[in-house]
Amino acid sequence: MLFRRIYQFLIVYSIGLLFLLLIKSVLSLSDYVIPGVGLIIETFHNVFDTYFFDVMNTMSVTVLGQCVSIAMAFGVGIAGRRSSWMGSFIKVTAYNIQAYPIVALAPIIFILLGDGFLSRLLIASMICYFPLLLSVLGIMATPVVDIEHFYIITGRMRWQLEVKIRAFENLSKLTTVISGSATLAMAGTIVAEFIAANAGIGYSIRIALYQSNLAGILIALFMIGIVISIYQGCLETLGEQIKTRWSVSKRGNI
Amino acid sequence: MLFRRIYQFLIVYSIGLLFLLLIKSVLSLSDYVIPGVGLIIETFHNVFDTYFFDVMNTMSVTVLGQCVSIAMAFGVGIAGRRSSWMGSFIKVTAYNIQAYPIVALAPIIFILLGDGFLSRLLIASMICYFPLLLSVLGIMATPVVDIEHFYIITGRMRWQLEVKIRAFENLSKLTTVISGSATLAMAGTIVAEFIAANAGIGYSIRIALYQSNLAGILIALFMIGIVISIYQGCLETLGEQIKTRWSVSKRGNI
Amino acid sequence: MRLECNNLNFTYPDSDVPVIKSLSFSMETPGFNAVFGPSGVGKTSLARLIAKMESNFKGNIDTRGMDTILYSYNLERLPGWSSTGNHLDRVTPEGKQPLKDRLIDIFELKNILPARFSKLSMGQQNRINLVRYLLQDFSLLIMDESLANVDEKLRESIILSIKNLFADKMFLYISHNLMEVSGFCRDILVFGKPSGNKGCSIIQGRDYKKGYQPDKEALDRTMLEIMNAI
Amino acid sequence: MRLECNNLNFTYPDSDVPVIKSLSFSMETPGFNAVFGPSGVGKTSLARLIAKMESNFKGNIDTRGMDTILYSYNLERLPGWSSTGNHLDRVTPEGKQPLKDRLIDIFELKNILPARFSKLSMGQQNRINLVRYLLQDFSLLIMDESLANVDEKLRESIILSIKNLFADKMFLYISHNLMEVSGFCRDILVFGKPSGNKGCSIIQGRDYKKGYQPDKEALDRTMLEIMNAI
Amino acid sequence: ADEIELNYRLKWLFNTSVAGDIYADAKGYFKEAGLKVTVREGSPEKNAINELELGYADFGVASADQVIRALDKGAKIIVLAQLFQVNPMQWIYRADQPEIKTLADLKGRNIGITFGGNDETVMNTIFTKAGITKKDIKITGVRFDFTPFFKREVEIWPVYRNSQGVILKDKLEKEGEKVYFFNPADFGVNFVANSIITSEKTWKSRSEVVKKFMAALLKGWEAAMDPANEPDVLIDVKKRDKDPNDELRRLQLIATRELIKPSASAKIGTIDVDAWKQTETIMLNEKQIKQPVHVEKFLKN
Ligand SMILES: Nc1ncnc2c1ncn2[C@@H]1O[C@H](COP(=O)(O)OP(=O)(O)OP(=O)(O)O)[C@@H](O)[C@H]1O
Ligand SMILES: Nc1ncnc2c1ncn2[C@@H]1O[C@H](COP(=O)(O)OP(=O)(O)OP(=O)(O)O)[C@@H](O)[C@H]1O
Ligand SMILES: [Mg+2]
Ligand SMILES: [Mg+2]
Repeated sequence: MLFRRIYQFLIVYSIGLLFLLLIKSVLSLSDYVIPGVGLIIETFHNVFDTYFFDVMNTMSVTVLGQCVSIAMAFGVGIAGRRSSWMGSFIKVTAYNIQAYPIVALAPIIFILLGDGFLSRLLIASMICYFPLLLSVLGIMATPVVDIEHFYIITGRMRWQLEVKIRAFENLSKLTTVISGSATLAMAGTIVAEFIAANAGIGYSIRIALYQSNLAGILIALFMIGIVISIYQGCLETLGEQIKTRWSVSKRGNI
Repeated sequence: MLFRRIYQFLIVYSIGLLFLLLIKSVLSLSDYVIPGVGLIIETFHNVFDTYFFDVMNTMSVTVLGQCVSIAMAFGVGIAGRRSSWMGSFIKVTAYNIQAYPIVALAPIIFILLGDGFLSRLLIASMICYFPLLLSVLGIMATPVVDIEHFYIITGRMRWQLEVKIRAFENLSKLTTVISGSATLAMAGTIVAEFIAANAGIGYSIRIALYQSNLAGILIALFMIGIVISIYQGCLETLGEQIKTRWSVSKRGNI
Repeated sequence: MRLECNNLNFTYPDSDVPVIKSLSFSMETPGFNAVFGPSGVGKTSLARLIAKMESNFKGNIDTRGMDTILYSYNLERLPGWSSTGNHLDRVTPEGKQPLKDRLIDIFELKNILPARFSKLSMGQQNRINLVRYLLQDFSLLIMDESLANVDEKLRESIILSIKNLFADKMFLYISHNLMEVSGFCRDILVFGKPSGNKGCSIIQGRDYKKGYQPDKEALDRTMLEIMNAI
Repeated sequence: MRLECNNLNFTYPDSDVPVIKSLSFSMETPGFNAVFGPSGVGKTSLARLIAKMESNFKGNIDTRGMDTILYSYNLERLPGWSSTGNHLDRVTPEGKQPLKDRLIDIFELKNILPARFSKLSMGQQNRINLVRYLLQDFSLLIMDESLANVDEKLRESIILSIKNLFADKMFLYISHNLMEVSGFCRDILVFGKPSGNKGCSIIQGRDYKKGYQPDKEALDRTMLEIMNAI
Repeated sequence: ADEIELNYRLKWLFNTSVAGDIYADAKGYFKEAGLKVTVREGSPEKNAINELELGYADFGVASADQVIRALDKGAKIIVLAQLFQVNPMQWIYRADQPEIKTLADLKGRNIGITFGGNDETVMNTIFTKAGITKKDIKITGVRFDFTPFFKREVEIWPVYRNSQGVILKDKLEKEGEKVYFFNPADFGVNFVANSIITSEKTWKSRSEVVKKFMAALLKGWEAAMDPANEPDVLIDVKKRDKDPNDELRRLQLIATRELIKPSASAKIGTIDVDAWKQTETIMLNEKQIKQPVHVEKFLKN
């Protein structure tokens, strides 16, 4: 599973790179538009160490950011699952904040929180949480009548139980979304670093862009891809384990 | 429904604004850091016309971008729903591209597509499609055994039918995600404009940001919020209608 | 105390064919009573009305004196995150442990308590579901085909035990098994075919108790009476 | 042509109790045959094995000469996006329209064809589901409680019509209704209680055809024989 | 002894154009003055003026247009020194294009402008000055990557002379292309760039600290701009800057020196009051501020 992810990533990356190089040679673009193989390899040697630590740094924020966003998504999703006034109010709030591009909100965030670790984490989680929220909302708002009936009619239904039932019935959807959202957490962290400019691979990308160093960017993308593949592979394995542990009800399978 | 969305947005926005003004007065900050009411109103008069057309411009790309991303999400989601090698390869590709922050991909996109309308549309759809993809993947990968059994055992199952069954059974989840993703399409378009800098509200935000014109940003956020509320209200109404038209099976409801 | 309906009319919101038309009947409580009739005649609909799960009906349903009305049906499922035994424990009210053990015995569920719900056979699923309802406090329990997938012998012993253990409660048993209904139930509400114009009537069943002597002739008479009412 | 199992053994992957233990039997085909036994004894499991829906069993199942084996059960649902009538049309093979109309008649489904599946009563759902299976080409159709929620009278007329219309096909009828199984089926595979050590046996049912004369004594004898085998 | 803790917010990322700031820190000039200064990078989203007001920073770097805009909106800030004597905001173009000898040579060209950036302000001023209208030229919006310039879609592209300018020049030279730079100051448009600022409050109530800080900082800049220290400076910059290319950094340092200390006699940090006044006038003309702010009142060298 994990290895498959990695070599599949390598294939994807190679195809992308070959495509770029093809364009370069077809349009006979110079090295400063699209770097040649030599330049890429040279850059790789130069920046590998730095970028490696940058990506690791980013990764640590990513993991944390994802945890925060899972918590946020479930918090908002659970609070907003009802079609009551309050539920829809919470949804409107969550949706509207999301419609605001982070670049517009960033100045306000920096005013409120300064530019330390906290801002970076907040931006990362904000980018990552919304897709999670959408799924969680969809799942939490759909009753599982056959299971819930007993608890409702006997007056035993609590919101925790409702959430648990709906989450469990949609466990495979949830694990798909959660492990998939790792990539978003990564992208979010990178954007945060890009804006907040003090550490991580996003910061390095910003510098590379500023220096018009496309080779550097390609290598950064490579490192990001490798690391995210590993992380996601791990998450998926974890997800599988949780599913077997909790022994997903194969409904309808009689 | 629609009106509720709008006035709920107004409440949210007012709360946010009051909060900022509170900070301003408590820390006695100048208009440069946080604009006062007077400056905001003045700016509003000055920029309303421009921003209004900008938002409309953005909106048109948003709608198109959302359509593209729905198509992309379903395409990839359907192609990647199987746990086969190809399915997982498609997923890896989709996930990895997503892990790349758009700021890093943008140069490559611009090289390939130039910086016109197409790039803007592509970036908007790329930001919007991923959350959709996650949900679609989750839904498409979960069999509905009780319904599918007949078609499988009689050899009538085609992928179109499978997709239709799973989509229909999860219609309310899908409409939640699709109408929710409107905000992402909007955010995506704005980011694209922010980067590609030639039109739309994202472009105006960028200028306001360069000039430290927080009042301008706040007004842009206001316009974005209003427009997105209306758009989303419409989508939700549409979603409800589709649901009643298709007469969602309330399973378990006997 | 009685269950009474007066001139009840009900049509599903998105339909224009009335499901229940000017239905009036009354049943004494307590007792093991039944609702019987052809498929699609409105038994489930009536049950849901009595359990207050549907509104928008016309006429009146009198359930005075019955605090808790429970409705159970045969498609219900238990959550999958732990064993059925665990779930049973969690919903057993304080002090009903002995009753629980009794019921597990009667329903022959001992062996399946460690299993997850989704791994059970259909009859096992039906039985474990019914047991958790019986453990609750209720005045009236509606069993909508709750034992549909259980074999006849076990079903008989379950019904007799329920009647014995819960003599002060009211039950509404919905089943398609004519002999069972005729034999074990007291008041049987029989729905006539919608096409015919027989309407509804209450017919007295044999109301067998534990250790009963089957009286074949009387039973046949009741069965005939019911068939004629349809 | 026959359906034959030899020394069949089956255990679910995540369980350690075998569900089917050295089961051997054979049934002539065509015919309306049955599988009978207490709840949880393994009827559904056997059916799924025969229909090739489970693998990993030991022993051998011989279904030579039977191209198409269909398995239907009573929890199946039709998709919700159009009426049941529409769905039925879509799965009716070329040239079977007359059969479809016949079956709709027999199953008393005319009125519900315009309705969505989710709006039907349980018995209606069961019937519409079974009809679509009967419209397919098959050599063996397994009906796992497929008529569980249908009233007895209608069930009887359905079974008799099926036997009449599909005389050259094989059926495996799984039901908990002893009298029905004894009366209408030919070869009855009876599962003994897992606790006892009766094993499995094939018992001859009365195999009533349309217009049959109920022979009460013979039927009682068959029923007794089956009860003893359990 | 207790060191006084201070935060110093730069305008942009660590690179050679902040060599003096880095050097003052690295060589311990702040420490010698009894200060413990944390030097922080900046970006468009994080600006020093906000941070001064919010108390996140004690000193900062801001460009003149930022300062004037903030004064217009009632911010209370003081300019302590002007780092760039020549604005590094210039335009690059290829040498195979006609050289820009007079402003009229701009006509008919495709010029890159960052909408909302101060290059737009400067270029507009140039247009006004030369009587060029929008019809005479083609303007293209610039974003952060240089592809349109590389692909010759845009001829004249805005860059920071001492950082991007050096990089682009190097890249193009590797492909055998020569470049020129168009510097508005050569045509009489003096628009001030980065300056050291602090809040009025700090300036008034902690004048000792301000003095110490400025002395240490300018000492750092003087030392960093001394060609004799070049190898040493490059080593310290490299520690903060991530670019592995040492040669580029050296070229950047040379370019920076020419902007910070155009002649050997020039004193680093000198405030060119006339240039500030011109900057204010330009902004007033461009309607970037509503009324005169009299920026000269806030220049305290
Ligand atoms: N997926 C599964 N995994 C493990 N055990 C299972 C699974 N499905 C069924 N079983 C067990 O196998 C046994 C036989 O189940 P099966 O469904 O075949 O019974 P059945 O004869 O059809 O019963 P019923 O009449 O109640 O439907 C039961 O004890 C059941 O708990
Ligand atoms: N949600 C619904 N909306 C519209 N019509 C419905 C709905 N549910 C049931 N019906 C219709 O109402 C009638 C009565 O249904 P009901 O489920 O009460 O029958 P029943 O007597 O329980 O039948 P069965 O024995 O088959 O379960 C049926 O004709 C059915 O099609
Ligand atoms: Mg019913
Ligand atoms: Mg079964």
